[in-house]
Amino acid sequence: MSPLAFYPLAFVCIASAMGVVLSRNPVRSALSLVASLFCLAVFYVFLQAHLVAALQIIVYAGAVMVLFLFVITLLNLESDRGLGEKPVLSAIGFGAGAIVAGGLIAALSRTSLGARAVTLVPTFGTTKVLARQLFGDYLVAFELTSMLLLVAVVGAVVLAKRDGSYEGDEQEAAVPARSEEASH
Amino acid sequence: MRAYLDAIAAGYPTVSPALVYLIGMLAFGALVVFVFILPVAGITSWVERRVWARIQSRIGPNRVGPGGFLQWLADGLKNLLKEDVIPAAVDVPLFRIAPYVVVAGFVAAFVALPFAGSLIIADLNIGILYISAITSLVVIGILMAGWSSNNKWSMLGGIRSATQIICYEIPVGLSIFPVVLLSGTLSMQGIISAQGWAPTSWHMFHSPFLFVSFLLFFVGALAEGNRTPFDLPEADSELVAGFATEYSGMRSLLFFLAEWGNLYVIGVLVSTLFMGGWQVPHFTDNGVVLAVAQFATMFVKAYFWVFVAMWVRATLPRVRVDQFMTLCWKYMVPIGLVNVVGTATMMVVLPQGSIVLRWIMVAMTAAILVQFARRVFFHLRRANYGRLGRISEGAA
Amino acid sequence: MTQAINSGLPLIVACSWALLLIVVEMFSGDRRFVGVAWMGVIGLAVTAAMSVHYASVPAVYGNALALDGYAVYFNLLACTLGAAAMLLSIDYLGDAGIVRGEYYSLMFFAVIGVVIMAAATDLIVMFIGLETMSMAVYVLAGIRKSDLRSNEAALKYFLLGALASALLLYGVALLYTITGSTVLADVSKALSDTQHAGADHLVLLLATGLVLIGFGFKIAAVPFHLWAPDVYEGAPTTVTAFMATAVKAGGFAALMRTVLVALAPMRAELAPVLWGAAAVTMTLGNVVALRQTSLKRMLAYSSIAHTGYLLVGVTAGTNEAGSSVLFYLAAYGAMNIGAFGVMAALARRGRGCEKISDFSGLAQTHPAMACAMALFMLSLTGIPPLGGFVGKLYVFTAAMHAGLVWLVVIAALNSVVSAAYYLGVVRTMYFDNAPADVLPPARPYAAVVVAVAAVVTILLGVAPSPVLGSAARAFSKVLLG
Amino acid sequence: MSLELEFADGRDVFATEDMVLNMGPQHPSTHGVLRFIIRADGEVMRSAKADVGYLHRSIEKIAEKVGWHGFMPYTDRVDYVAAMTTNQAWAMAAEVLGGVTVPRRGEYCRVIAAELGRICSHLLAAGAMGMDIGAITPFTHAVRERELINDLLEELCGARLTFNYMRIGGVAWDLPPGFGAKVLRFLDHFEPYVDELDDLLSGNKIYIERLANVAVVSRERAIAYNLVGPNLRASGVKYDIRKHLPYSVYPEFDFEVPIGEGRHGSVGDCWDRYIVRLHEMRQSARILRQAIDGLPEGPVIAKVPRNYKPAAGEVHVHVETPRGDQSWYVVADGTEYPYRVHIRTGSFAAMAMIEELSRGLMIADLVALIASFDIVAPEVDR
Repeated sequence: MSPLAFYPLAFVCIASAMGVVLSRNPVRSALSLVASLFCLAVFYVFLQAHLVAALQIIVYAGAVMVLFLFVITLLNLESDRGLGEKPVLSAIGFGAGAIVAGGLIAALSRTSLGARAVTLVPTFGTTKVLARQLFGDYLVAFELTSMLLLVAVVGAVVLAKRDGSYEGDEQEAAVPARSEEASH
Repeated sequence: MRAYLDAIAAGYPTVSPALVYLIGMLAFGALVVFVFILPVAGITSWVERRVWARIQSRIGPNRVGPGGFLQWLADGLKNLLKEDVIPAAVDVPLFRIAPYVVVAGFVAAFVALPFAGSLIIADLNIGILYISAITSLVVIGILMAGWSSNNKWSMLGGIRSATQIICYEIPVGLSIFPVVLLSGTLSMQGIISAQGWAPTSWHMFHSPFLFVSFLLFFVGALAEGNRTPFDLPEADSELVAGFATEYSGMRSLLFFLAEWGNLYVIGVLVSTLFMGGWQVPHFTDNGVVLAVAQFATMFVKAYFWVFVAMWVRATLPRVRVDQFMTLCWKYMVPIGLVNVVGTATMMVVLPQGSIVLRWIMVAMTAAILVQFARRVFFHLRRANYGRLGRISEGAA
Repeated sequence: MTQAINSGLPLIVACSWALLLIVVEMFSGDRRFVGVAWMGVIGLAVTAAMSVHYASVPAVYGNALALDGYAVYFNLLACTLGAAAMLLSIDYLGDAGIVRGEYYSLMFFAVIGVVIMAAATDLIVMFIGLETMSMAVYVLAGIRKSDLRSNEAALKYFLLGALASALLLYGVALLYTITGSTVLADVSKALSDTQHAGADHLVLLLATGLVLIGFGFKIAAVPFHLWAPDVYEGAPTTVTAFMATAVKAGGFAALMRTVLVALAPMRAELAPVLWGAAAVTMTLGNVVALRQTSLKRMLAYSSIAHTGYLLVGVTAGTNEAGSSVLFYLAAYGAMNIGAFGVMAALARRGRGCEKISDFSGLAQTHPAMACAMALFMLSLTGIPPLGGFVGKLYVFTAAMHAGLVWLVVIAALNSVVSAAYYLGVVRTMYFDNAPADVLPPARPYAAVVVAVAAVVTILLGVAPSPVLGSAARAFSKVLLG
Repeated sequence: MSLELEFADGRDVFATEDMVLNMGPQHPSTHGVLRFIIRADGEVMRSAKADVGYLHRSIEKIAEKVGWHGFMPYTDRVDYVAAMTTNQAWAMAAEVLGGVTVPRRGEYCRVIAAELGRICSHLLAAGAMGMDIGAITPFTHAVRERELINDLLEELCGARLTFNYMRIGGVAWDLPPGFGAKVLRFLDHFEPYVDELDDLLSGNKIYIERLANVAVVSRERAIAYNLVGPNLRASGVKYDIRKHLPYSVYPEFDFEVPIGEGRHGSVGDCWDRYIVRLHEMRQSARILRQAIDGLPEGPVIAKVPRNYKPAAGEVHVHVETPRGDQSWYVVADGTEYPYRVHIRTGSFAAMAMIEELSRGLMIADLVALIASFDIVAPEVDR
């Protein structure tokens, strides 16, 4: 991969990642994250993992982040309202983050990982090879992940769905204007 | 495309082939954008207005150029020259960027769209997946526009639109699966090559599952393109102009450009996936003639679906948000899943497909179309427009 | 191939059963969901029976799962505890204002998560099991939506749990960069085959630390215990019972496999960390528990203390210690589910029955319940001849054999301290006067569960050998495999 | 460590906040200058409060200054979608006070004009209904037919919208020669067109889904809220001023009063309100045919003094406009100016009901609801 493409892209990627953390406006944070994820997808393309790149965009930039944006815009969060604003806490947070990040950078930059040779088979990153991995070596993890997602969906429904059958939910008791048939 | 560039590079050995590729690709890309995408989007807007006018017993734009054909240029110029109003309380950077993101998402889709057998900017091995991925940029742009406008109607429009696109991505994806299963590839050219020029060899008529897939895809594509009956984001009677409410001048134009251009993308996708794309009988060995014929075939097929989308828009009311979700999750997604499983089963039971089944499918489709046409003509006769003229004369 | 499918069969059946449970719940006309609860219990029984039947040693499905003795032991434990919690819930739920049939399917999923964690021989699968369990428990903790404390519990548990999962996953990723594998055995092999020095070693330490932190959150080890009291208090009592027993067992199952198998070559570096964690955890848990007036909070801190005792066994890391930890988990499960069961049996709407003072004079009004509660408290303290005593005895003995003398001394001192608050409950029940508004009679299902838990607690004390033997067999193969 | 569950100002962290939306005064679907203050939870409305008054022009007050004859053009502006019936109401009120009898041919001319106006108004209502639901074509088709009626009415009185056709004591001009034949020819064309509209629009699956069972007004609520006209009849109450408080020559005609039957949902839903208007167009066509067939000869206007001074007194007249019972309360004090005029209109009653109906509807339903009530903003505010 040409350094001419790599460095600008890396710069954009890191800058937008910084934007996620530093922006005071949650929508801008989320959009920075989208940009960052998009840059990652481009890196995958350079690494010959086209399918992963496409999935990265479809799943993260296309679906997950859109849902993030939904929630943020619907909640209409103005710049971090109410919560936080305790300088001690944010200082501790930044300190801890800096220590971990510093340690990792220090450690990873001097490891022997870079010296390892990587050989790419010609079929690397193709749909077929990826499918064989997913449905072969990682079958259990793959199938169980679908189970995990199902649990998450059931949980989300349980938490989000209103059940008007116990008190404290007066809104539901109000006469619905639409008839029963239509509302089901 | 690569072949042409290779030839050029071979002709001038002193120039580095990489440079030839770069310049060639950029030039071709620019050519596609300015000579194809912009006019197609513009002309589509004119066609749409004329088609509507006919359906609504009006005349439509008829002043600029022959039959009003140049109306799109006039409108485009007018919009470019108009003031680009940026309201006071908007989030200025996002507000400015949003239309570009939307247009970028839609133009980028053209990279993998086949125009003819040899005309494609890049025949990616993940072609169809790439298109569905890159068009998700449009969602981000729309959400940006909706939110940054600082207008609740815009925001509702943006949210509706994004909901719509990400929800319908699922049935659309599911309806692409059977085609991919049949073709064994994600590449656009590969999918076309797996079909032939004759309707009986189109994926659409492979089996009932594929036909249903085709219907799902078209409906889902309409929804993703924010077209009636799924034009909730721009529902003018509810949300004013949706996410584009605060936009004016050129930026507003860009949204419409993307919308009309998107129609063509939908058309190309439908004809690529289900209708044999640019496939023509091999009637000549002249590559250029063949390419032109293929291009024309693709264009006509794609434009047919563009026309159908216009027709639908002029005919149907708009669904409500909850009905829209019901349609997606309770009907289209399960049907899509059944289709995938059904096609896979078919492929195991009949690995080569069945030519009899294909003929039956074609015949049934033809029968349905004929019956439909008969009904249309029946109503046209009954509408009895003969008297209309006389009353007008009498009143004048 | 057949063997591969067979050994995965319990998990497949359990997952299908959980799906079935969701569907059945949807059509259940009964708002108490008794049928659903029973179906869940039967499903757990089937899962347990199948895992015993199909137990086999080798790892299956690309080295991702192994239905070895260790997994079977934890399967049985988790299924039993899950079934007990479900039976406790039958009467409790409606009264607590929880009318969600998904409750049972979520609990079932949580048990499946524990089962996966116990059987996983691959860090990715283990992580997925952990998440499956956690995801279900997050929701269960907050299922009482009208209750602000329940909401707080769920939110807090979710936020901290998500952070812990992220740290764990990061640790796993770093381990992968160093060792090139996520399969436990391969990781172990890679670590022992190559000497990692300098920066590589630092990365390895970071990775191990992150993994430990991730598991530390799940088992509520100090200093990652902060969520436990609030969540135990806020969650519905039956869910707390489940969390205190089955979830903790799952956490230990994963922790022990990871630490003792994958990270075995790093024993020297890990031992002091675990030593410190064990000592601090039990001391802090016991000291803070002394000051609690809420029984739920008290039991929460007591559970932190017990985590400390269990960590003593993990620190020792020998075969003997491992099997005694397994035994301890069983005993701890029985007595804790019993203690929470008593609370759930007596709780009525409007009267939380969560404060220690609520139990004043229980011996006069509910002699049987008071007796059972006293039994569990004594067992938790570690009074012979109950299950808790035997568990502690074996763990401490094993630790002594491994040379952890000072740790055992700390643990013993802690046990003495703990007597103060456990016996305080007994005193309140037997020597204080009953308040004017007497607690209502115990609920039938819960009473049965409490009775069984009491019997098991006694049995584990007087005749520990069958369980201990199976624990020893279960554990021996882990270290070999 | 305890997480704070409240913000500093005491709000619950978990509480969701309703979104307040301002629909109007400038909004494409508010049928004039209306404003609704919507509290919405996402797409679902908690309430939609109508804020009226943007089109208030003091028409009732103007009446006290311009005199009996002079007020006629202003009545056009009360409901500019169906000005003929408003004309008629004012003329009737003045005639009752002054004891003027309208010649029979004059009454027939009034009925012909009023019924043409009714068709006009209902066409617009049906078309706008489709438009608000998102079907753009029915509107242009309806407007095309409406144009033909406008041609006819233009021929009758020279105006296409604000007619100023009626006078105290009759109508301004007799029917032009051949007018009856033209109306019949129009009806021959128009009646099949109504069938076509019925075919194309009212049976459309999406259209039904959008309207059936939406904003159901029960018989009791309709009466309690004093709904009138098609809105009332859609709830199953057979009440039409032309039948039940007959005025003019309506008793001489044979026509039916369509009521809502709940064909696709419950009685009194939006679809019923739409279909009642469609049926009423057919009935109006029926009345028109009879009126033209039975058109008597004679003068079209009674002798009424230029300086009209009815005796002191008060009167309350009811007229069935396309939006229902429009009742005019007029007090005369014996001078050449009315002492007090008050108009009670159908749109106003419907407007009052929207707040109750909107609870639990979606924003898109509100648009359908406004359209189905056929609210005409100037009629609300006058």
